Amino acid sequence: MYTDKVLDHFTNPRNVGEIEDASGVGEVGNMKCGDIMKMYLKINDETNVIEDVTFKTFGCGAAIATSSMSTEMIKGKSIDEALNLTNRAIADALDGLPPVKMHCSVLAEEALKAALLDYQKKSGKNLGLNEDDFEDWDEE
Amino acid sequence: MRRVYLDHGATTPVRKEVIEAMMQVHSEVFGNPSSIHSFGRPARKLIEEAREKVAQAIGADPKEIIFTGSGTEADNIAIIGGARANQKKGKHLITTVVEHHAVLDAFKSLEKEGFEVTYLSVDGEGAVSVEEFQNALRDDTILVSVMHANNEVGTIQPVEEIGKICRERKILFHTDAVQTVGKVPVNVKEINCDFLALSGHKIYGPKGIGALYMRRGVRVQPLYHGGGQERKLRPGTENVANIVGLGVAIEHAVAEMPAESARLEKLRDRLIEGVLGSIEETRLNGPRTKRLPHNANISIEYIEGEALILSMDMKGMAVSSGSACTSGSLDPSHVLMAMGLTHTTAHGSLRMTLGHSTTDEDVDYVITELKPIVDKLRAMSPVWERFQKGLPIH
Amino acid sequence: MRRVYLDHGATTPVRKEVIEAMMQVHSEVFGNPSSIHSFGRPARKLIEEAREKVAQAIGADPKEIIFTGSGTEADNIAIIGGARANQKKGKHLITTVVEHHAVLDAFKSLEKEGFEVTYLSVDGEGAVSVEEFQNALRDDTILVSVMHANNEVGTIQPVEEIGKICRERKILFHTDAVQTVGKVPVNVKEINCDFLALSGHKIYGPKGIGALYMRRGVRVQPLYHGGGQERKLRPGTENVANIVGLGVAIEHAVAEMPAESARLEKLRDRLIEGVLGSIEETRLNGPRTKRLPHNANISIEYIEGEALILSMDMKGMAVSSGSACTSGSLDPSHVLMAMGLTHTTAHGSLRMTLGHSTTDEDVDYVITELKPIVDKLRAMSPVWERFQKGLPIH
Ligand SMILES: Cc1ncc(COP(=O)(O)O)c(C=O)c1O
Ligand SMILES: Cc1ncc(COP(=O)(O)O)c(C=O)c1O
Ligand code: FES
Ligand code: FES
Repeated sequence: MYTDKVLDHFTNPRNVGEIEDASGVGEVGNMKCGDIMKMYLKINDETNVIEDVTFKTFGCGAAIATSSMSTEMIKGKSIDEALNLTNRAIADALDGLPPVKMHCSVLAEEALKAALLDYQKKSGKNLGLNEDDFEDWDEE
Repeated sequence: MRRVYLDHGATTPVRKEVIEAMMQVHSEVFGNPSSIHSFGRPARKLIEEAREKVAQAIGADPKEIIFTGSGTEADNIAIIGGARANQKKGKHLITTVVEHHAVLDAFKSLEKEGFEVTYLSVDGEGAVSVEEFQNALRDDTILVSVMHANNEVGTIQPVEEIGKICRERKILFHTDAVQTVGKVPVNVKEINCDFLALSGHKIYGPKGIGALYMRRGVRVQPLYHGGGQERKLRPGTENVANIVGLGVAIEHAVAEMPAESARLEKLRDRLIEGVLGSIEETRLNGPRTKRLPHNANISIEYIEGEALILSMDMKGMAVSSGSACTSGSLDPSHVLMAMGLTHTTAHGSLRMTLGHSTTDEDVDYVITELKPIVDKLRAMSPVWERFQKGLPIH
Repeated sequence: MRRVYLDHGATTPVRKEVIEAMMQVHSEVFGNPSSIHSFGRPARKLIEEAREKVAQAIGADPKEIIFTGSGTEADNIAIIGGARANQKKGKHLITTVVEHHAVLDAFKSLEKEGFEVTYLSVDGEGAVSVEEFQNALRDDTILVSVMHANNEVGTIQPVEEIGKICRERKILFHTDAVQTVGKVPVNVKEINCDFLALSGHKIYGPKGIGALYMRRGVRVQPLYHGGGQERKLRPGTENVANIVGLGVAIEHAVAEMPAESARLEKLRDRLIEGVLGSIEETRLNGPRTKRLPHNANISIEYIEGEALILSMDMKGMAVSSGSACTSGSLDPSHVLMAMGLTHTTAHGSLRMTLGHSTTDEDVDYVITELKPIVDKLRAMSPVWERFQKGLPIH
């Protein structure tokens, strides 16, 4: 069902944890669908480069693997590059996901965007992200 | 790596005696049971012998046994066939919220045909109440279906009492005994049922074979049409080998039940105590005693079931979960939700079902290996983080 | 005593490769294909591999194959499920009078639900006419079912032409190919069908497994409800071993078809000529050439089929007949009657269907042994007496 890459990222997830003084934190998902993803970003205000990224995930194997893969894909990249990351690209980087598991990869994309939105708020920069596009788990 | 199979509730290995019997059929008795020549007659004889074994195992008459392609088919023929055949008497049906999908979905389809269905609720341990059942009865109730024991949490239902009340009021009573045959005594006379469904692959028999007990005199409307096989209720050339396999399997399952169920009960209790004792924020789902002897269902808070299954699998342990993620649907187990568990708790449920192969060493292995897995998953769980920080979770 | 099995149309022995593959599944891959752990995943993989083999054999895509419990089930899902799902477009259906009961009885049940069915007649050789079919078409025709070849007399029907017309008019077309797979080329694209049914036990595979081809985009209403297996159309834990067995069987059947069908055709022709040449008052039923390569159906006038089968059986020959007495009903074969045979002639019909095991010696044996049996039965037949005395018979 899962590819070797999915299983690898599931078994040895990269960048698990929290960042104390994160520039942006995003949390998406809800308990109803059983997936919650939280992403921490450390962004260089000068260069707009994502210098560090960590995640925490409550979810299935695909949710954990896509979280892990997405952190690898954006670490060291610019905000613009991160904004262009799609769930399909994450799934492709894992050599694909079963169709019923594609929605788990959506969460990774959304957690990242939510963290960037948080950064937008905190930094005052306009990244073109819109508050209404997100449903915060806390407010549910 | 040690391999520990703790998913006997999902399916069981096929026992040696069954494989041998089936092999012999495949290679020696290939005739069509409907053929009257000397290639066909032995096949017919094998079917009738297996029918006797199944009947004997559940206290029925061989004429009351119909072989089907699965437990699901047996459930469907009883419920849909029984309801349609009796709809002139009324359109009200009763079942429970914790039935297997083979039963629930059959009722759902009957609702679309204009039947009205009452779904009985369950208490925190998954048991239905006879009182609620009695209050649900109406003058136009024609069929009731309550499972003998639940496949997820192992709760044994008061089917004898419900059956007795149905019999008195001449209401058809079906029970899904797929999980109980070979685990606890199953007798159609004591249960007072009109229908009873069972399946081969849960009792060390082959997949793709089930049986329906249908009490003498009871009529149902067939769902499939064709040849006259199995009293026209399950037309199509008979799966002789699997029928023979079911016969051998059920004979053994019932014979070994007293000793084996006692053995499994002990192992199960040790497993439950070991897990609950070594991992914090865990709870047993279902009753402590009135449950299937081989079933342990434990919620491990703040982690998700599929991730748990996969992690355990990597350490050689095969288990299942009531998490949505294992089933391809989005909602967690309807059984755990009906018992009042929160989404989080239901998602982190772990079902371990013991069987023939289960040893003391297996139980020790699980108790030892489970904790580090849970620790690792919790370490990356944002929900666990919230719990530890004392933040609201739901 | 020599044993000569000439009833391959009823069922075939399970080939060695199939038995071995199934044994391996039973003893090594016992997991539930729905389980995500390492016991379940190999079972799922085996199912998907078998699906590819079946698809390949009939020119379909694996996604278009649904495993069922029998050919009968495949026919029922296509016909009943297809008609119910499309009844908003119309309530008129077309089939033929010579279909197998798995098809005919499905249509009979749809008539009770308010569908209207046109049953196409056949000519003296059992063939339907494309012209009659075209005349039967109506604006509210939603589904047509015409068998690829007949199981009793081996007549091959003009399914390609019928399928083409259906496709043009966007009418669902089902064909029952249970008797043709492995005997003549079967390709869903050439047949232009939306559904096609096949069965394992006619092609040296196991009993209790069939498959339904369902063209991409076609929808049916499920007849059974439960788990999500086989696209929710055939719920219930999959019969993994039999599915694997069907895959192996169909792969071999199609590969060996050109050589084997040519071989059987020669043997069959010798058998037909031998019997017709040695016994007076006999006739071939069905066409001389456009028939299944392994099928010989001969009427032996003035004797009754069951008596003939039993007598041949005592000499080791397993055959079947269109006599009422073999089917438990009082009417002789509906196929032979539809072809215009009289009751007497239909009763005395003998179907011999050749297969793998059939040798030249088998054919010689039948030719030699049949005549004395017929002589003996005729000697005690009052109808034969009337015939010989030139008295009226019917
Ligand atoms: C033409 C035809 N259709 C359908 C069937 C039914 O197949 P099964 O026995 O697998 O149900 C048969 C065989 O009996 C057949 O010959
Ligand atoms: C309680 C219950 N009913 C019905 C079934 C369905 O049986 P089968 O898989 O033979 O269709 C199962 C097993 O999955 C079950 O546990
Ligand atoms: S997190 Fe639930 S399906 Fe992936
Ligand atoms: S003579 Fe006995 S059934 Fe026909």
